[in-house]
Amino acid sequence: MQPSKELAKTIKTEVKLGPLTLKNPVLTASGTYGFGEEYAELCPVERLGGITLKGITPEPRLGNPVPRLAETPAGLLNSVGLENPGLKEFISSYLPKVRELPTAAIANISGFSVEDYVQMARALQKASGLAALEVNISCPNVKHGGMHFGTDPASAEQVIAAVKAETDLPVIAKLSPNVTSIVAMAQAAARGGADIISLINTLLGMSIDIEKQRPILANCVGGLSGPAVRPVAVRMVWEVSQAVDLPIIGMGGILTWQDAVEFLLAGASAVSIGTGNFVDPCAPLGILDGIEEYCQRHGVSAVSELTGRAWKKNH
Amino acid sequence: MQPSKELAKTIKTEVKLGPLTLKNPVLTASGTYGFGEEYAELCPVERLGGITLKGITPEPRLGNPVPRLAETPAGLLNSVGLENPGLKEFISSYLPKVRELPTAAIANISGFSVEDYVQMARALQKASGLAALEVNISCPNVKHGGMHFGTDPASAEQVIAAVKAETDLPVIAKLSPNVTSIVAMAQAAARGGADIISLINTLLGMSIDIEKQRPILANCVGGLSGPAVRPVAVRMVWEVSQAVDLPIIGMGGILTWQDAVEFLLAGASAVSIGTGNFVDPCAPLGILDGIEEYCQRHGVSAVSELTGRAWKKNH
Amino acid sequence: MLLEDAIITEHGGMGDPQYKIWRLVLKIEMTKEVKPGQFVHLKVSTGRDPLLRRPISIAGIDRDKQEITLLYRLKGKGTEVLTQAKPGEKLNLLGPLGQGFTVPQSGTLYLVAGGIGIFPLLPLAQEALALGVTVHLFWGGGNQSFLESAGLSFWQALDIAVEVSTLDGSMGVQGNVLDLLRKHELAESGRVAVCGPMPMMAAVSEFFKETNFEVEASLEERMGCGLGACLGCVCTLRDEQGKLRRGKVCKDGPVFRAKEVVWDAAL
Amino acid sequence: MLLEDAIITEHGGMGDPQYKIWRLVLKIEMTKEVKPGQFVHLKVSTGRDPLLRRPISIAGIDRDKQEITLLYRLKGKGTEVLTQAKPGEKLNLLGPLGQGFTVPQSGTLYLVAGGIGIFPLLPLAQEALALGVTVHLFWGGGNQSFLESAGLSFWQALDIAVEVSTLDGSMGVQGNVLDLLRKHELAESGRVAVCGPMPMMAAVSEFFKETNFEVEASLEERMGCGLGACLGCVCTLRDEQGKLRRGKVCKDGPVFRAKEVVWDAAL
Ligand SMILES: Cc1cc2nc3c(=O)[nH]c(=O)nc-3n(C[C@H](O)[C@H](O)[C@H](O)COP(=O)(O)OP(=O)(O)OC[C@H]3O[C@@H](n4cnc5c(N)ncnc54)[C@H](O)[C@@H]3O)c2cc1C
Ligand SMILES: Cc1cc2nc3c(=O)[nH]c(=O)nc-3n(C[C@H](O)[C@H](O)[C@H](O)COP(=O)(O)OP(=O)(O)OC[C@H]3O[C@@H](n4cnc5c(N)ncnc54)[C@H](O)[C@@H]3O)c2cc1C
Ligand SMILES: Cc1cc2nc3c(=O)[nH]c(=O)nc-3n(C[C@H](O)[C@H](O)[C@H](O)COP(=O)(O)O)c2cc1C
Ligand SMILES: Cc1cc2nc3c(=O)[nH]c(=O)nc-3n(C[C@H](O)[C@H](O)[C@H](O)COP(=O)(O)O)c2cc1C
Ligand code: FES
Ligand code: FES
Repeated sequence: MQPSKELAKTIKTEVKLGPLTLKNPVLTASGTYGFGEEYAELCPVERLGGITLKGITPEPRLGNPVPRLAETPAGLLNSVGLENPGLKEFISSYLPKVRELPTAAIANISGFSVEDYVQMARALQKASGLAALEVNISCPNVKHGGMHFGTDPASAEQVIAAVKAETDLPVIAKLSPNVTSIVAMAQAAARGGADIISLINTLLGMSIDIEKQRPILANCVGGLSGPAVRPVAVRMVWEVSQAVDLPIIGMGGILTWQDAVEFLLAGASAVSIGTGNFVDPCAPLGILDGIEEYCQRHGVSAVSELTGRAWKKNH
Repeated sequence: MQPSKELAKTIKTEVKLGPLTLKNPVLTASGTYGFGEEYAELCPVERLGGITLKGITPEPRLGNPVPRLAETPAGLLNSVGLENPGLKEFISSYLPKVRELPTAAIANISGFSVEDYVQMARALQKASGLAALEVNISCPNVKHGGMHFGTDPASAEQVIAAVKAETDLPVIAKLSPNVTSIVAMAQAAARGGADIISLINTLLGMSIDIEKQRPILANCVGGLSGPAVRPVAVRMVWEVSQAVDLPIIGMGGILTWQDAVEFLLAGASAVSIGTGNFVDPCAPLGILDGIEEYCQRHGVSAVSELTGRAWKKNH
Repeated sequence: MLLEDAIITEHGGMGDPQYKIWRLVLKIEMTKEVKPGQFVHLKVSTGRDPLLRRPISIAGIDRDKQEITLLYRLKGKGTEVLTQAKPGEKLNLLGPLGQGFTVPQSGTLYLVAGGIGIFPLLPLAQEALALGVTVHLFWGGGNQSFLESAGLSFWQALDIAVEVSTLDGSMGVQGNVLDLLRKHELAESGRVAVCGPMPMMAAVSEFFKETNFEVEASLEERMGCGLGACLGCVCTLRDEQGKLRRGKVCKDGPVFRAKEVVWDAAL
Repeated sequence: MLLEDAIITEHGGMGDPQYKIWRLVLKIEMTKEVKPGQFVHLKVSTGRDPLLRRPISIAGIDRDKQEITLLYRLKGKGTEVLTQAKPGEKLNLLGPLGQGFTVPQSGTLYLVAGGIGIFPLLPLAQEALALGVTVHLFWGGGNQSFLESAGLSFWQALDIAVEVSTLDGSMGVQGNVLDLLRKHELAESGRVAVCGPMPMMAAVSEFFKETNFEVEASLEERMGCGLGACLGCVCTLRDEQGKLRRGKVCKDGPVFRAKEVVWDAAL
């Protein structure tokens, strides 16, 4: 294997996801990377294709009580419950620093009504210094929360269309895997005007403390992420990429470059690393290097050529 | 901890699941335990609460091509594709031996039309020497297969009702987790007249061979089982047990007695071990001993008292 | 803060095996930076199960040898895997993390420990002593054998007052560490560093409420990132105006001003 | 068949490290039962990742010492974890599993191996030799260094004819094992035991089709249970009437009559 620095010259890492151009396909996932500063000392931000920021809501939220985390076999349950400073504070205290990040910053918005989403979309524009807006219609943690938008195609279409009408930013629809048909949800998002699909959010799960005889999470149920869910995520990327003509950001259990390549071959144009950062804070760098070396080895000159190779007939 | 032999005298292990009485709550899962003979040398059949037999269909099936298995982080993808000898051969060659099994034998039936299920239900009765009939409406492996029954409540109700009308055996509805609302599916099964609910079947997943750039499984997608899916399974048992007034057989990722207790506390009346047998062929025995010791330690005199303890208010 | 593969120089059980306490000495690069009360986030396995890192307090700092000591109790799967690591092998470590204790420059420092809450306190005692602070340890445990297994001799070797309580009365005052504190004639003012189970820390905080002591408590919570990014590890704080906010145990803590902490976790 | 915790008596790399071949000797109880061509199903980790057992052929049987030898190539995650097991430690093992080769009582036995397909053949050679059978090995590998690393000396120590081919011509005939067979003047009749990659076994089966040799092939397939219960490991067989059926590699095999095997996996 060649040293990665040399490769960087030869492999084209830039990827275009509709209106969103990223310098490379390796992003970090919302809720796992704060507002972009926490990992900077360990993982140079400028090497990342982009950072998806912690999800925000119109009003500040304290989120759920602890315990918020429970480890499961090769997985992690979380019920953070959308703790965030709220839209106003995000704009005044965080956005100035976010604008300075030397990579694409993607805001992630969650709401409890169409109006919530509209309010945030209106406030977040290209002029805000963001690269895109990810619409989380799938957060499974909040009672009476985003879940409804994420499991009903008509609602999903409605909320995406409403957001799209308000912002000039590329709109990413982030889908929940807790549905009978992920393709139906992706098609709804496409009808709503989404520019990009991202998936998967977490699978609804739970874990019980058998000595205390109650759920480990204070919120009882939480969202499952990490390597355990990867086969489900890859399957959904595979299905959606063949059914819907929108670029996909694939995520769910990526720890290594091999995992990332799996998503690209399944049909993703970029990948996002979430829980993997907790295991290895430098994971995104190793993944980017690994993808480039893989391209080199397979005689591929641009990372974008990998997208969907596992199902595309001619390559 | 006390030696298990002594405990067996003091803890009541018998569980009643509606019309089905099991000597203890530890079953083996369909498709992982053949027709009950394969493990006998390692795991004495008479110690098991019951054996769920490999799924059968009206006609013999060769199943899917290989590879049929792919290991994933803490999980296993399979696409056996319902290979089985067919109803006739099952009755003539296997049932005579099944009748002799010193434990409850549960047949598992899969079909591609309501008529398929009816045909099998008609042929399998109490007089066949079976203890119950598990209706697999959820096998995700077969194209145009059971999936439809397993994801649409009305179809599920219809097929369960049709089976119930034909057999005098207790009817177990085995649910697929690949749905937006597992509660809606369980309610449909209840309306159809199911005596017992079993869940979960496998989660639809896939894994890609990045060097060959194609899915590992010949069938592309497969069903995910093993510890990776346990949090999803426990969550579904938790939800269904609180919403539907039917006994539940819980399964999905059980390897140890701790895992099994988690399912009981979540609301299951019995548990089934599938993939866990591959890891430890004696797993069911250790699980039964562990459950008994747990009861002892927690001052519980009957295993049945554990059911739903994680959500029931007064215990 | 660094991510590094630390080499294990010593590793083994400590004291009576029934208490399952282990001592792990690591050769690392970042000893200079380490402050008392900080912790490291350890990768205990190379596989994906257990998946997450495990937070362990820094229980000893040797800047000359570039070594840190960790003391831990075997609890579940993660610490069990950790016990199998052998001297000479490497462990991937993220740290030092978090804000440590305030090291007083003079006056009196009370260290109040419950059980294995003793572990992060030794480096604080050593730094304070070096500055001429009067250090006083109050430590409650189950019995004498536990206290000895959890490193009592390290403390007895220091030039400080060591008072202990045991639930069974086998050593020191019979009772818990609160009983011990109540028996003690308090100094006029000073600092308190407390570490132990949440209810114990809440009680100690309450105990010093009306005094001139400034209490700092080292909290524990399940952690994901260890860096303040995932919001998995929060505690609840109440500022002087009574407004609630979350603190990140990994980044804003693990040490917090005790009077700000809302001890009731139901929020 | 037994489930037992076998004690590792020897374990280490064999030959040139680039071929990543390891030799593992285990003290077990069930040596009496073992037949040439059978395999064991090994639990390589105590955690849940990797989850499944790994099937490895029995490459040596020492009934006096109650030991079996396994030879394996480091391939992926499972075999990588396995390399870390140390002598003195225990490995949980299920076996011996499957139906082995037919051991001829007289006449000629050809052993045909491709690459590491050599591993399960040694016990068969030894048993056949002990019965007075004429044994002849045909073994194809990449080059001399590979053959030496994969245990050529074990074979040279036997009283049998050993013929090899190498792709680079560094030893024996240049080419693959088929080229080697073609150069050989066949005996009138006898038995053939073949193990190697599927296409190679298909070609060998084809090669002997019109002869009086009865060919047995040892197949490989991904396994779940190892006991015939999960139907994960099937191969496709065609009986004399042309009817297709599945065979379980773990239970009905891994050794099958080559002429029954449908080598095209697309069914
Ligand atoms: C800042 C900090 C410092 C700590 N310092 C020490 C120390 O010096 N010595 C010591 O013995 N222990 C210490 N702990 C506790 C230690 O992290 C846990 O005992 C350990 O994580 C248990 O892991 P396990 O896999 O053995 O247990 P399991 O119960 O199997 O762990 C399951 C999950 O819960 C988490 N978890 C379980 N208990 C705790 C806990 N008490 N605190 C945080 N997470 C927990 C684990 O990290 C893991 O993610 C500290 C915790 C924190 C937060
Ligand atoms: C009956 C039988 C006997 C065998 N004997 C030997 C032997 O003596 N020496 C030896 O080096 N290898 C042998 N193999 C192959 C050996 O089982 C695989 O190389 C090993 O399982 C790879 O595991 P891994 O985790 O390192 O690789 P990975 O590729 O990471 O494994 C992923 C999964 O695929 C399975 N798998 C991958 N390759 C194979 C394969 N070739 N056959 C079956 N399953 C596979 C693994 O078991 C695992 O479930 C035998 C296989 C069978 C079926
Ligand atoms: C602690 C935590 C917090 C998360 N918060 C959010 C969030 O605020 N908004 C969102 O869209 N997804 C959130 N997610 C989901 C992740 O962005 C990602 O979709 C999911 O974790 C799967 O990827 P992974 O397996 O790489 O973590 C969160 C995940 C974790 C683990
Ligand atoms: C190899 C394999 C074959 C299976 N075949 C069937 C089947 O025929 N019918 C059925 O209802 N479920 C089948 N299942 C699903 C299991 O019965 C069980 O629901 C699932 O595997 C989850 O449990 P586990 O994680 O303990 O394996 C199969 C599972 C596996 C792994
Ligand atoms: S552990 Fe992630 S914020 Fe503290
Ligand atoms: S591995 Fe299960 S049938 Fe062969």
